[in-house]
Amino acid sequence: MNLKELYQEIILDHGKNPRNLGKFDNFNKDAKGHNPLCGDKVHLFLKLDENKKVNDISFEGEGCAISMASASIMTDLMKGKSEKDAKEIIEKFLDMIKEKDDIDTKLLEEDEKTKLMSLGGVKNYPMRVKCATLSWHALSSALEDFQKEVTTE
Amino acid sequence: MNLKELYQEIILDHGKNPRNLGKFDNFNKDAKGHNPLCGDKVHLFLKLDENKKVNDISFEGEGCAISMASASIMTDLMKGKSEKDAKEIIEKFLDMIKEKDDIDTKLLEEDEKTKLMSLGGVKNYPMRVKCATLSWHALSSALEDFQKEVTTE
Amino acid sequence: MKIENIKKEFPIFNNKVQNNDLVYLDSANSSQKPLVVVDRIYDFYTKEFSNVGRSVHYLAVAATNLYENTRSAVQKYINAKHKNEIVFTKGATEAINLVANTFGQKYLKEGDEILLTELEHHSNYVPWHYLRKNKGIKINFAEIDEHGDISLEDIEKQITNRTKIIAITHLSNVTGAILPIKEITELAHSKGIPVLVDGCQSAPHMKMNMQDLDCDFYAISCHKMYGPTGLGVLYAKKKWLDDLPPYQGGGGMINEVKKDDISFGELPNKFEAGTMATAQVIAFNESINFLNKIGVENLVKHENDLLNYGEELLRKNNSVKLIGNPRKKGAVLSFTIDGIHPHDIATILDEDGVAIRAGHHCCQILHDKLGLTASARASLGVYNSKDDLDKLNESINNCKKIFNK
Amino acid sequence: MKIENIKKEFPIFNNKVQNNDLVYLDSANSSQKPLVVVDRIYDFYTKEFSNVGRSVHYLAVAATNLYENTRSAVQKYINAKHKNEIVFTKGATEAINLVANTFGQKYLKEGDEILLTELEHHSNYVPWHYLRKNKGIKINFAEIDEHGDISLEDIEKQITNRTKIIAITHLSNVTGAILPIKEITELAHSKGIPVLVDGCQSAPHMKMNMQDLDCDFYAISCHKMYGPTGLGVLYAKKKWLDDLPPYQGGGGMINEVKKDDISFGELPNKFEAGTMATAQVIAFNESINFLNKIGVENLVKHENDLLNYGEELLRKNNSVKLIGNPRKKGAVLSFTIDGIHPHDIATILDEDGVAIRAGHHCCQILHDKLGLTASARASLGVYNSKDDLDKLNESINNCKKIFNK
Ligand SMILES: Cc1ncc(COP(=O)(O)O)c(C=O)c1O
Ligand SMILES: Cc1ncc(COP(=O)(O)O)c(C=O)c1O
Repeated sequence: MNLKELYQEIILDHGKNPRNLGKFDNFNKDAKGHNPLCGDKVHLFLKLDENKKVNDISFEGEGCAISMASASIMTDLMKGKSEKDAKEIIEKFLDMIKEKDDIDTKLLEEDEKTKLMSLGGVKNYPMRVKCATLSWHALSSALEDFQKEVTTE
Repeated sequence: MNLKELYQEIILDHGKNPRNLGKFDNFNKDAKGHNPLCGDKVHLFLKLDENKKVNDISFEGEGCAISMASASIMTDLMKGKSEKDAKEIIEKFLDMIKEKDDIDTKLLEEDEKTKLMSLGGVKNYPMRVKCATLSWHALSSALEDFQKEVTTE
Repeated sequence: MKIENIKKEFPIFNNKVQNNDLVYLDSANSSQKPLVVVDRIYDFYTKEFSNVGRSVHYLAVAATNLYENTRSAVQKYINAKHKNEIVFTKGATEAINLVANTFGQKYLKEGDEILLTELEHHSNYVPWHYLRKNKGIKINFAEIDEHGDISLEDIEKQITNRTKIIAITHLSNVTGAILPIKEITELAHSKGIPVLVDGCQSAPHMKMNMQDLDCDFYAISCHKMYGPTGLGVLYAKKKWLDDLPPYQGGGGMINEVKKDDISFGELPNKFEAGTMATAQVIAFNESINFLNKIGVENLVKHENDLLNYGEELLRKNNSVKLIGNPRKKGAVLSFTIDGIHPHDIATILDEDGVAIRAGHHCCQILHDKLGLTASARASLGVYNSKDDLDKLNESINNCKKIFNK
Repeated sequence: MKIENIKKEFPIFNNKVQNNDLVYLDSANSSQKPLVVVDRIYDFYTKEFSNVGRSVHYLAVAATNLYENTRSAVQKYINAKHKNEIVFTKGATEAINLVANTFGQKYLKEGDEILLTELEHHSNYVPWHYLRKNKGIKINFAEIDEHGDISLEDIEKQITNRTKIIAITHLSNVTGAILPIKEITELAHSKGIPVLVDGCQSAPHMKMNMQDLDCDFYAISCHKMYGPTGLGVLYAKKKWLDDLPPYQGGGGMINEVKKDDISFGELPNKFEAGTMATAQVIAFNESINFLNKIGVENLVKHENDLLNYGEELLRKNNSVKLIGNPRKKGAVLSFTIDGIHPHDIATILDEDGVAIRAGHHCCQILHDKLGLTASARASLGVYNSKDDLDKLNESINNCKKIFNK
């Protein structure tokens, strides 16, 4: 049954106890994401160091288990990644969520991939894809220094 | 067949050669009628004498055979009628066009009634009822001294 | 027509949805359609189709008559005084936009005030917001009480001597609160203020009586009333329709057109520009027929029983919190579950075939006020049964299990 | 799909109308519907119905996908660059009102000029008239030549340095004139003027290519294009949809709603307020499918053959006068008969089962210019045959007989 795939233990866990929740002080990039349809919101904070590496990352937000878990897992594994690598991971993650069976990148460990793959269950729930991708789009726009709030519909 | 009833000789005749067409000089009442759907127009001129009798009546207008014939026949038989009688005839004519089988009034001769009854064929053509009644509504409003143009739709 | 058998009139329930029987609890969003309505559309298109009011040929005349018959049926159903007080629109949203736009054009200027409530659907707020932006008018909101309800007094408090129109919902699509429209209208009229009522949620569930309510405008959404999509009704008192300028311009609504000026047609044509939703209007007559056959009293009783049954079930289900406890309530059960986001609830319920809605239901202001970003909503239609509510409750329990609650 | 057999796809022709076979020559008013379209509506309502885009349950997701599929199908059919350039409206009339209203709000001020033509349908005049009345802008009309046609030069003559937008028909619903839109757009753009095209009559009969025409706005009426009533399409270049303010306000088109401000959603939602005509949009996909199966080239050829055949028949029929003899002509045969009023013609033809339209066809300015109060119009659809035109001609002869002509 699909629900089991969607609400795996790891998602319920991250959804209930999201890591990296809350704003930290010395961020130098941030971006907001909003899904007007369901009201899900995320505000992403990011500190890139002089080498363009993710020194710290966190988020504030409200939303369903999927969107909270996604933001939580994402922020966890972005720490220490270079801007370039972060962008590649975002791309590969979005590919996976939309169509691919796998996350096709060497930048992640197998267990990191497994964590991300646990979000792949949304594939069967088109309306929920936006929940899983909201924070990723926000991160992408923070890295691009977009001023505009990201909205997904 | 119904068409024969609708386009009787008398209607074709009055339609082609309408009596009382054109404006006369010393009218003291007038009113316009307009059917926005088909563009039919009539402008009615009326001279009531001091006894409120129809001294003269004519019309200008453009329209289908039915509306021209109706204006022609109407103006013909209104001559010499008192205002009160004219109003009754209008009422009875409209009753006949809408639902009645007959024109229920003593104010008209049998042959006048026959002429009017020839317009009764429109009963079977709901969209054409307005053609037959346009000039009658205009006369009614001229008698009432309405300022507003009559429109039928 | 027995209300217990009414589900049979709705063909959608003959189909499985993802291998489940459909438990449709999303009627506040849009109702399902009885077969008679769908059949009418089919027959009209396949046997009788023509455009309305423009040609003199047989099919056109017949279609025009059918179209106007629906106007009469609606007039009767909502007890409007004149047939010409019924204007067909593309939806309730358009109906409200029509009033906001034309009333705004003619009567509102900078500094004037409009009174809404915190319960309003975006469709009864955004159109007024345009006037705020373009004309500098002010919008006030009557505030909900702790029951998610609005009383006559809550309205009275917010009326000022600059209030030019009051626009309020009849039945809240979130808390289910039924507002005392008749009393509000009386109060407003005593101060010379017209009242627009958003009747989207009330029209399918309550007895309609325009002459008794005495409101100036009433907006109805046909697709929530067992009718086709793409159709709404604006009821407006004749004096307003005579008085207000036309809204959209196009064919069918004019009197005479010259290069330098245009004069407009009679009511209600003046407000029905362009080719209308002919088939939908004609089919809506069958929706009204269907409601008449059930009898609105039976419908109200049936839905009230369901509502009470559902409320009790959910109250007893711990960790479920009902939203709103108004004096009078209709057709809507909104709720949250501690620690489970409404979207997760909706997804899990859906897997059991239980269709509800999650989100802010186009009532963001109300959700802000309630301190929620979203809620779950089960809403009732005439085809629902206690069985459906039992299934809702079971599925909520399933949901709690998945989330270890 | 063989074009000779296409009539079979339209169930209406299986029925007698007043004991006659139906000869339907009123397609410019509204086209008949192929069975696939009617079936799609039926199936959607009876098996799949849900509102679009608002709930997360299965039926809602499915309906949303179907709805968006039609947007893609339309995009492809008219060769628009982006899917989001397709906005669904309640009709072409609303599409034009939307542009006039929002473009007018943002870009027009007193003394500015709008350029129309004498061929325009009321739906492409009245909305601009509102701006004349409310904003003091001026409306100029490009004048028809002796053929009832408008050339690039006729347009050029009327452009001034205050012209802010040009709004023109692609195919006249009276003279059948096909205007050189691409050239007009090129000229207009060279002067920085955007162009709105009223494509009501062209879309069902010509190959559509927005990127080639390069116009800024294009209005389509779905019910004239073998689709359901109550639906239209506004094509607008993305830059305009991004740039212009929203039109109607309501649910589904907002981003965030606060008590003191509102932000609007992305394209095309920004312009689709309230519950849309879900079933109609979904069914319109079948109309596009149907047209694609025929192949627009085959359709154009078929209708051209018919038009030529009909023109020749009527030319040879003395006392019949054709209206308009434009360089390029499509789908419409308007005419008068000496001494017989168009309404009498239409009534008599109707009795023979021949459905045409009589009146000014919502083109009063054109009729004034032609010195007519009304005309008769036979218009073509894909289901017509030479046989239908023969019957038209016979019935015209019958008409002449009754009037002793
Ligand atoms: C040329 C033209 N423009 C505009 C319209 C208006 O289209 P609709 O009535 O579908 O809104 C029509 C049809 O009535 C038309 O023929
Ligand atoms: C209370 C209320 N008002 C207005 C609307 C808007 O109606 P529609 O979307 O049919 O235009 C709705 C439904 O969405 C509603 O529930």
